[in-house]
Amino acid sequence: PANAATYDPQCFRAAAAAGATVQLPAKHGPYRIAFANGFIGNGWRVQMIQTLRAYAAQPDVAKQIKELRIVSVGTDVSAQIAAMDNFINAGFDAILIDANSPTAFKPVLRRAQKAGVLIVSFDNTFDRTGKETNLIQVNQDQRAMGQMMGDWLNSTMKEKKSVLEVRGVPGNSVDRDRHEGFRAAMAKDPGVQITEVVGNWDDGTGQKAVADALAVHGNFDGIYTQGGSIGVTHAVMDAGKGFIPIAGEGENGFRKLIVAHANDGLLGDSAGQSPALVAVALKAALAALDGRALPQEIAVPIPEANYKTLVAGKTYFPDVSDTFFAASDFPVCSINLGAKDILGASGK
Amino acid sequence: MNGSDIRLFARHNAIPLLAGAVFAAMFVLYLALQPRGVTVGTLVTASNKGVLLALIACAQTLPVLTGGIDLSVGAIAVLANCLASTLLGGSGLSLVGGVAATLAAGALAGGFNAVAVVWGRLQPIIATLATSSIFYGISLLLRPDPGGDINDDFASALTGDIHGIPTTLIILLAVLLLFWLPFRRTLIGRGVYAVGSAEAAAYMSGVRIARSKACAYVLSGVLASLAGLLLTLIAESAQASAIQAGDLTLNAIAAVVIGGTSLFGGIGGLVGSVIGAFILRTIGDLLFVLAASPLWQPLFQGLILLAAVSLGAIPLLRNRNRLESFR
Amino acid sequence: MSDPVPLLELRHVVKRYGAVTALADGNLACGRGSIHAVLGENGAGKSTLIKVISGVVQPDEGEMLLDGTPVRFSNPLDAQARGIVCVFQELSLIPDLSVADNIGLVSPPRRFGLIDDRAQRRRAEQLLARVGVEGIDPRARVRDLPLSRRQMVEIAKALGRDPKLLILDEATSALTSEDVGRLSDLLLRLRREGMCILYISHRMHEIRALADTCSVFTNGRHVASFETRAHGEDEIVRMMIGREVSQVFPPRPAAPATPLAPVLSTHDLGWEDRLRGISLAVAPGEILGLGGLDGQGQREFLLALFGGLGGCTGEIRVDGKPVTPGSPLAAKAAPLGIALIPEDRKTEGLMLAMSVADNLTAATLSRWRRGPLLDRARERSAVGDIIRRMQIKAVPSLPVATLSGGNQQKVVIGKWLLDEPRILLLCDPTRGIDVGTKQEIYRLLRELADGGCAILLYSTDYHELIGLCERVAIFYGGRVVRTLEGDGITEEAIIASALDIHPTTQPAA
Amino acid sequence: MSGAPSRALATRAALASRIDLPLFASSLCILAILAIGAAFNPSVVSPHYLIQQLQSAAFLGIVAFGAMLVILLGHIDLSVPWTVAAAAMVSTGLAGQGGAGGGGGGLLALPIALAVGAAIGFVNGLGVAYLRIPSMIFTLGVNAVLQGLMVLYTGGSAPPSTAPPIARALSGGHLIPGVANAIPIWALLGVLVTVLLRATPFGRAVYAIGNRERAAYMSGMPVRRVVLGCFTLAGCASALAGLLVTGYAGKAYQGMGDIYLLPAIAAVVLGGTSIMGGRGRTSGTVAGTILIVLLQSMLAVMQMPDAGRQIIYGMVIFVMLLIYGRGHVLRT
Ligand SMILES: Nc1ncnc2c1ncn2[C@@H]1O[C@H](COP(=O)(O)OP(=O)(O)OP(=O)(O)O)[C@@H](O)[C@H]1O
Ligand SMILES: Nc1ncnc2c1ncn2[C@@H]1O[C@H](COP(=O)(O)OP(=O)(O)OP(=O)(O)O)[C@@H](O)[C@H]1O
Ligand SMILES: [Mg+2]
Ligand SMILES: [Mg+2]
Repeated sequence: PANAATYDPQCFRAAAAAGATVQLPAKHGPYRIAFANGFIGNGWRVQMIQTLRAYAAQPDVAKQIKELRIVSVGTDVSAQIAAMDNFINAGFDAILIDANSPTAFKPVLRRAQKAGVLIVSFDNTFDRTGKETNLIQVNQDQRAMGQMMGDWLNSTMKEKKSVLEVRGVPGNSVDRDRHEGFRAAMAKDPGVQITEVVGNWDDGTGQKAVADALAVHGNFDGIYTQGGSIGVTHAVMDAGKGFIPIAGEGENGFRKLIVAHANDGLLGDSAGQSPALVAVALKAALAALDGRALPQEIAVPIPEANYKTLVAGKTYFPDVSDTFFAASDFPVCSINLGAKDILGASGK
Repeated sequence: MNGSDIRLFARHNAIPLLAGAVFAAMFVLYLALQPRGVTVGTLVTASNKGVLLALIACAQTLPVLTGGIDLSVGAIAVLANCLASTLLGGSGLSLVGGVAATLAAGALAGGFNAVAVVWGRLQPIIATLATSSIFYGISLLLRPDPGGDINDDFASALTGDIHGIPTTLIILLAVLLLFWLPFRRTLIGRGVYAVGSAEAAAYMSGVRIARSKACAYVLSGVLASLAGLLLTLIAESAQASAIQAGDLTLNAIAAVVIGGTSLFGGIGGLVGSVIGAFILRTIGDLLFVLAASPLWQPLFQGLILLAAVSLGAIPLLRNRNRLESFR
Repeated sequence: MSDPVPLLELRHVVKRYGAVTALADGNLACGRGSIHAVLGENGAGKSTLIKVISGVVQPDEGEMLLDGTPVRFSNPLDAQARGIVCVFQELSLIPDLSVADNIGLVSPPRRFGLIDDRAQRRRAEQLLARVGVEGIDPRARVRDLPLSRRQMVEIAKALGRDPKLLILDEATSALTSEDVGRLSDLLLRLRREGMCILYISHRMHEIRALADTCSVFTNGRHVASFETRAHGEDEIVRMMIGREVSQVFPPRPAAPATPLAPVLSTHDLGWEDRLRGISLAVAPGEILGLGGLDGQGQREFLLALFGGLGGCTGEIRVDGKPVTPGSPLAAKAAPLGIALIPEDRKTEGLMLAMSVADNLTAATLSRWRRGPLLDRARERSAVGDIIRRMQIKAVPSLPVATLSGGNQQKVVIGKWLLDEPRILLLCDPTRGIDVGTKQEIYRLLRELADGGCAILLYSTDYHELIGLCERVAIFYGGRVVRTLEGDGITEEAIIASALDIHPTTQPAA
Repeated sequence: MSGAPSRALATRAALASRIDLPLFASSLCILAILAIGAAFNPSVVSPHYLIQQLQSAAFLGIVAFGAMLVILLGHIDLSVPWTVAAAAMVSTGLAGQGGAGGGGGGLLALPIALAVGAAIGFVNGLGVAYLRIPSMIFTLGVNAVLQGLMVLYTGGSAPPSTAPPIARALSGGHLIPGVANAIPIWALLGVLVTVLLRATPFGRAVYAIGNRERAAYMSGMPVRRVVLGCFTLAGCASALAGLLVTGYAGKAYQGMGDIYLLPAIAAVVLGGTSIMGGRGRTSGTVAGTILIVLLQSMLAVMQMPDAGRQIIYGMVIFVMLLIYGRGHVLRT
């Protein structure tokens, strides 16, 4: 029932039909928005921050924002909690967060709630307790993503005897969710033997792990990798045993490889976490501050493209760096940022 | 204290005093730039994250004073974090038991390091590198997925304030006053310095070397687990994160050096390391109040860290006897 | 032996290090109220004997009796508990702790289980006064004290443990004659109070002045024990090294008819508050002595010449041209050709774990190069030559740590001889070296000087200055207070100038 | 000293130098790992798998050579992660496909990478040798600064990151059929490092400084320049590894160096180099590298859960160190 009542359901789609909604007393803009980022030392995070700044600079968004303050605190959980406390103490209206831990923010969420500050978490979101009234979470459904990749592999693999699963960083909730979704999809066909290696979402690590697995286990019928897809693809190419279907992340370079080798048998599916999630999060924050009702758990559509559907300049960019994450826009949310907009954001 | 006492004290504690002044300046600047003025909340926030790193830095200081190093302090804190997250759900006695068990686990981990370094005669830097891997593995076993159930009244009380004074700051002061000051004046405590300064001479003099060294590692484990406990209370949960462990370990080493403890052992102390930890934490706070451009922040942080650790080089640059700068 | 039951008795004690037998047959008996000297060449096993007695190492065979009952110590603490306290040759002070902390290191006065700082400082003051060095501030860091002060602190520390048996292993090697005098008085007083003292030194005159009995060791074996007066100095030396040491110092050559132009001179050289306007000159073939109390700037002076000190004022001239050596590297290089034999061979002279050969060629690596690579064959033959020339008892491929102190010192000197320096600076080169080796070193220095090398020699042993030098510059408070020449170099003159007393009987030089 | 004990000492030393315990022990351990792996899955001893391990070992091994130079001095270089990444990213950015110097197969990438690595190492060396800041902490700071610079670099311009052809050729090409070029490059570097350490004045100075820096200085060795040189070479080694990894993975990216720091140090130490400096050999480092790579790979191949992998990895290093420690006690 929630869906019908919430604002812009096209963009802000509830993750679960019966999920909770959030509606705050309307405030008057322009607003002071903060972003408590954690780690910044990888391409995804840098692109995400660039996307945020590019989106916030768009005229109709910019006029709703009085101040946008961004800090990156590194990987330490306590530092990120402190950054949020600082923002709360400094009287910001809403805080965006890409959390270092799914569980560590319960206390600071309570404090935010007391202070009437809206929290919008995205990408690495929280495990909710159910009591939060000031929290909106924006994410792609990680479990669904894993499941989607599993289903795609199931439908694409020629034979279905053995599959290689390349996992992410151990102990991380995204890794857990995608893994569970993937396994749920694969469980439909109990005959498949799944081999698991850890790739840490890193190209070098993933490539080594896949190369070793290929050398020791012979060939696989398909691979699902949560990240480091370029490295994984190179491992398959280096093994010289021919291409197999690979379901991977959203790196531009992976998509370029798929396009280049689709005819040789590299059947690839690419779906991944979009750095533009941050723009959806900002949009949601502004809407909620305006007093609109939003689902508490917003499931952003998963930007998926496979060897049949990839389009140059739209879902992949031949002239742009491999490390760019190609899924950079969400048309349903009127977030239409191309590679140019994002890469130009540092000009200011 | 008369004049010459003060002069001697200043000469022997030049770096910690300098670091203290730097910290005071940074923190005053931070408070002055607070958009909404200084509140108890501001202080509690600064204290909570500062004390966490300060405790790890204290844990790191003891082995460093013996001339060793403990690269597993972060992993022990994470291990304690994971363990505590399963033990601190109850109330009353079970809470006390949970705290005790966590600290005991820290002591055990520290004891393992002690055995390796003291009786196994392994080089501390590499032995603790190996044990940190082991401790992290155990953390993953204890908590394969992030989570945990913590008594939130207990957590709020310990991460809040008492009459406007942050509770964590009181805990830190208690560690310094009730543990460190007396410890330095025990035979074992002085042994820690003696061993770090000149191990062979200490042995010849009849200092109980093994006992002092072992004690340094065990106490380091306890302090690290105290930090892990605090992390559990701040986050009301746990995550077996190798990154977090590495981050804490390296920051702690930086804090120790900034605080004037010599990495060669024998010189320094917990107070300096605490100041060093607070300096490191204030860097991030300053970037916040100064609203630095997000892409420039990591570079600023790195440069300030580099500058801060270079403070320790000033006395050496002044040194006119060139020999002194070669070991 | 007059005492029926000696305080300490060792019977046929053996100590092996792997294949090396450091102590083959250690026998010793010493009673209360006596000073017992242990004599022997470098490597004779004296230190090993001491280490066994004081619990640093455990003997492989033999027995040790304390008050007639067999004992076995598993560490130094055990021995200390039984009243055996040792002042080790390698100092056992903790550089980063204060003097008071060091003196009270293991058994400080305590209150409520914690160390009582004030009481500890008082006790340190008392003990320092007892050894006669009231001037040392008990709060000062040991690191900041000169070596000679540290040795006095070390002795005070040992006394603080109320020893029944006090062992001094070359504890006087770095002391100035003034300190030695004070220490002798103290030791004689302690003997009267009933303490037993084991005294190891390579300085014969000290032993003659102090010891009641002597035990001589060679090659790890006890060869004789006797009343000190029973044998003359020459006899004792013969027992130690198995040959005659006829003339300790080589004869001085006649002074050249026309004085040569100085190769090295300093003009008003200053550094911090340790060197104040030093002007000295040394000519080729000359051995210029630096004397005075320890720590009056002699070391700093040599270090300044060798490029070890930054921010010097004044001028250094080599061959009349002003130079500013910025590092030892610059000092040793071609136009200057300076070499320094440093004070502490273990930390400044040698890479202990590296081989004798590698140490010997460490200062001259660029000489053994062919193209970018080292010419091993040439290097090896140079090492062989220098080992033969200096009679170093060593296997070139073994770590230099396995050599006895005297041979280690020869390696340090040999390293610089390979560089054929024009100017040789020596900082107390015979510290802890036995008579025989000393003699060889003296002969070598004279040989070098005759070959045209200019030598500056700092020594804490004034016999050396008297025996070797043409001129001796006496340092006091960072200045040269007097320069003694020729026959004016006497014990009395050196001591008087060292204390900056101006004797009226002698006109100033 | 009499003749007999010195002869005995000489034989003992000769024996000790002939049986290099760390090399011996790590080789045994490598064989044991292979045997256990083969029992689990026979294809582990296939030439294909083994050559693949050697290729991975080459990347780590090149970093480890650099780490060894620095560790022999008694120092440590914690800036490896971002030196690897920075050299790779800057060189691909400038000379990769689409970069300014992209012509000619991106040949310029090699000199650019080496120059970046050398510059970083030079800065490390300046801080350690001239400012006398402890290397552990100075290189840590430099690592943080490099991270900041790379965030700015990628954020500011999104430089090209596709591996230039020269990187692909260096790392994955096959001059010797069936053997990736990275392996002969590693071997060649091994020979060069051995010659540098064993047969040049520079190498002798490295050991001397590691043994006792002050004595080396007082012997008139160019201590600071040697320290500077070692850090610079270490920077070059990391940079070369960065370029090879770029060629292997097909792109340069942030964080690509993270997995090399601690394993490189572990490899050096398992190879018998004393972490305090002054003692160690190239052959040991090679063995240590292979041991680490094989252990990591085998644990992954055997489907060991991550907790178990961490514990076993730590335990193996631990036990090996204990064995070396015992050997050392026996020798002295
Ligand atoms: N740790 C050791 N390892 C091997 N050999 C040793 C060791 N310590 C001593 N030795 C051997 O024992 C012999 C005796 O050494 P010791 O130190 O007792 O001589 P010393 O009489 O004190 O000489 P010096 O006059 O130089 O002090 C040495 O020649 C050496 O060969
Ligand atoms: N590792 C070793 N192997 C063999 N012999 C050793 C070893 N270490 C020390 N020694 C021997 O131990 C003896 C004592 O060593 P030490 O370091 O005490 O020299 P030293 O007594 O200071 O020399 P000196 O008294 O002449 O100054 C030396 O004579 C040396 O031969
Ligand atoms: Mg001796
Ligand atoms: Mg000796």
